[in-house]
Amino acid sequence: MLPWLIEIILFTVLIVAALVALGLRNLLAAVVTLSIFSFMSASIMVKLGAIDVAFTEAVVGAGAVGVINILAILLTSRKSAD
Amino acid sequence: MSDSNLPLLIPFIFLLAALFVPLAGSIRRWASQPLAVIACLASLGCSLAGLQRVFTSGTMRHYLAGWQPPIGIEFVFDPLAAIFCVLLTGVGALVLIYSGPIAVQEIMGKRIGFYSLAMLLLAGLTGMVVTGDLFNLYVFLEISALASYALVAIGDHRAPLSSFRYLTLGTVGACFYLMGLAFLFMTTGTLNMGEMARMLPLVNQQPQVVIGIVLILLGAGLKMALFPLHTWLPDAYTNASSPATALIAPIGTKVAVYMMIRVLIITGFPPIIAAISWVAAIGIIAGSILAISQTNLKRMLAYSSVANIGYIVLGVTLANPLAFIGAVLHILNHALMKAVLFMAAGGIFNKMGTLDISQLRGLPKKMPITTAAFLIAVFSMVGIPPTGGFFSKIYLIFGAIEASAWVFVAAILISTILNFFYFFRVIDFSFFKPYTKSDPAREQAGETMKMDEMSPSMLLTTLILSAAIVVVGVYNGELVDQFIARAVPGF
Amino acid sequence: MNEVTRDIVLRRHMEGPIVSPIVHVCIRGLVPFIQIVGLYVYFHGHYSPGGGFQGGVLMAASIILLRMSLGLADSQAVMPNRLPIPLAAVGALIYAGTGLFAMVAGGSYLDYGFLPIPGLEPAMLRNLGILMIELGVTLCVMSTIISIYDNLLGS
Amino acid sequence: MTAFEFLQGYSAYILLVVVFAIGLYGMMMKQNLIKKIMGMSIVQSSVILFFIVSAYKEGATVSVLDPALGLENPDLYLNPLPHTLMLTAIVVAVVTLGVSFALVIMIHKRYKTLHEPTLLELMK
Amino acid sequence: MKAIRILALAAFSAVMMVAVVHLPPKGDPHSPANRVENVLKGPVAGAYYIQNSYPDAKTPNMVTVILADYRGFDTLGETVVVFAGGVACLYLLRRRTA
Repeated sequence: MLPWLIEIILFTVLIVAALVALGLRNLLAAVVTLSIFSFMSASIMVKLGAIDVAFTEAVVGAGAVGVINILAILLTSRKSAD
Repeated sequence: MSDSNLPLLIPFIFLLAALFVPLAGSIRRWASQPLAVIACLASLGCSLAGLQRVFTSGTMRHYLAGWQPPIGIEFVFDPLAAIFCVLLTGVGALVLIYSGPIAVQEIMGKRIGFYSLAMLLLAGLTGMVVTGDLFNLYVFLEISALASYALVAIGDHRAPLSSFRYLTLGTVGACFYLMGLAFLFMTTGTLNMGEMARMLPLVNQQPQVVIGIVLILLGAGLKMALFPLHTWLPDAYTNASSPATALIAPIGTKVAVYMMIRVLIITGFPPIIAAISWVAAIGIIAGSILAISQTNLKRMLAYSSVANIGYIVLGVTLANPLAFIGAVLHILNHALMKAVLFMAAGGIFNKMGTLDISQLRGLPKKMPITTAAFLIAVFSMVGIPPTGGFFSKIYLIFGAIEASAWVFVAAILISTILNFFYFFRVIDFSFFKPYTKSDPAREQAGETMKMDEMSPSMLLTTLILSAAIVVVGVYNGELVDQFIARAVPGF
Repeated sequence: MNEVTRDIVLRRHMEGPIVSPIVHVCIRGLVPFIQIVGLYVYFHGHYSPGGGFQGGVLMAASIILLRMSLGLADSQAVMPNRLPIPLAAVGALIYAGTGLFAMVAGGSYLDYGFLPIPGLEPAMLRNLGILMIELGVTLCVMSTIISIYDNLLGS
Repeated sequence: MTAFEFLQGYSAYILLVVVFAIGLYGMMMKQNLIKKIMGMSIVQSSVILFFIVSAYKEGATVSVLDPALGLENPDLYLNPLPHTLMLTAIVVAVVTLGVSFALVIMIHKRYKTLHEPTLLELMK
Repeated sequence: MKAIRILALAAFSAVMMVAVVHLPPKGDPHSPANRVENVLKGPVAGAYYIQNSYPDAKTPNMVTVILADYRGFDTLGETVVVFAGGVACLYLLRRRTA
């Protein structure tokens, strides 16, 4: 029961993060929310025992992709119309 | 090294060349094109040797890392794969030879990039053809897709946005494919195509299998630009540079069709494909009608590609031997025709400076040989004997008649007429529209117009391909009996 | 952050170092540790989660940190701008070459059991082969991520 | 099967389908190109998680050899195959993201906007 | 137009959910992908990897062995994808056109 509840909570945060990331008009905030999404998916992977994949997802999703994402936003524009 | 290494070598040569081309290009910039052409010819040699061996002694298998199929990855080189490999490497080699002079003019600074990406594209496509593992297919799909996004983006100023739309739709297609693969994998527990083909009949008709297959077909449909999912294709082909279009247009979408054929063979042609043949028939008509309303030559050819993918998918999904032969023959023909048409379009753009159809007057006078090659391909497109297009359409029509699908026969015939219309506009503007008296300056220009042909290597490759169209038409009986008929799966 | 500030930030980023000494000291302290973790992740991939890709990304992260603090011009000494793509090609070549080596020695492609190193049983050869190709993956991933960063920044 | 068992077995899959749909929604409805890329990466993540969920076994441990457990009973370890496949898929996703940002930067350099309807207007 | 898209999306998710609830439930050690022997009495890849990866390669981490040995060609493809991404970014964004 408890492990299942933890999993459901993680999934809920995942979905909320995805919705917020798509809804925010400030792209920098959206990118940070997307990092939360990535971190939550890494947590779910840890919960399901996929340590290798979780490691990669954490390194990549919060590290490399975050940096590239923020760089792209700095080089283009920070505001989104929707 | 034993003979069973041949299927491995075909994509592997391209992989190695893709690594060496940037290295060689950074030392001597001119070296990139010869290296790419040599790699392509070597791979063509391997494909031909493999073709010969497949048709004398049967299917070849290569177990990578020595592990038997359910454990490791296997490469399967069967008749269908052999035909596709020869087609891909042959057309690829000719287009790469063709691209030499035109690449210098259109994409001077990015030539090395063009050739390394072309190598990666061909590696991905040939890998997709030879692999016997569904996940390995996804990896190769992504190699070829990334290379073609970048190739499209090296073009005029609108190219990046076209490429972006191609990228998003292509990635969604790949995700659909992976999702469908997840369903099939969880139901059967294997990724090997042969083993899955043996296991699926035991679990057929379950909803998750059917929806998994639909998802995979949806992904393949996005990649091959089947009619309602074609929105990325016209922009991408129009805005890319001429050599990139000439490389991607003939072979890029065909391999997605091959992927669809493979999946359908694995799943034993499920009943759901009847719906797809209706979609394809609508696509034939809609693509042809959309092509009529275009003013840009490349854009018109792109829409005609959408229509022709409709023919091929219709032939595959009718699920009888005649229609299947028609589909494979049409893949062959369409690759040759589109190569010639886009190569000629590249030459025309190079020399006339425009691709607007109404500006093409004086073309036969200026570029007679190119126009002749273009006309052969147009005849084949419309379906005039003895060119190849006539025979593949005949096979498709016979296949439709055998399936008693009269609507599809009508669709093919109507689209032939539409084909005639949209190509007639090009011929009309270039041949028959006189220089009006009201515009003396243009008339003057028309009379003094000198013959100004493409450079010899471009001309030669275009002519070889257009000769191949006629050869395919004349020897279609031998071709079908010797090769294609033996690649037909059991229905 | 308006347009002007963004331009200033980016120009500094590309041409000169960031002035803050705190950033400098922190990053100088961090980079060697990140690189050691990266190497550990690569070498220890046999026994724990990790391997070529993760190690490569960590190595790339350390160099990207240097790029951020020192600026593109001053961090050329660590990883010159033109190096990444040839290095990535070399990494992929190490991978492909190991496989080819095994094929020439008589096995299938990538069959490390046939690597011509005397005195080792096939299982240990496989162990070694895995280490070899992970090295190729590490090199390729590291240099590609640095290259993507450089190109995005320098465009 | 009781309702609770059903929920325990299938809630993860159902929620992942929801994530997949959210990603597709972002790609179809949002007009900013960077938002579209975010939707794309959400779709990719959902597919990756789908495979990972399928590899889970009740009462099994991480797929690294534990000498105390031995190797005889495969039920004691998680299925390592989907994990491996998804490592490859993550790498592919990252590289696609990098290329798409390169394209976005090219587009912004030329047209100074990332709003898709405006871009289509400008391209005419 | 917007309504049609949302409807299509909703229909798509509904169909997917129908498919999803027919899959083997999460955590089932006897689902086709997790069990030892498949319906054709052959080996299933996952269980084979668990049992044989250490004897075959003397490496305790099974994921590494599959990644680099059993399915090594996938990883070669992955490396080439990474390389392709680097080449694509380089030639798309390079400022100097020479």
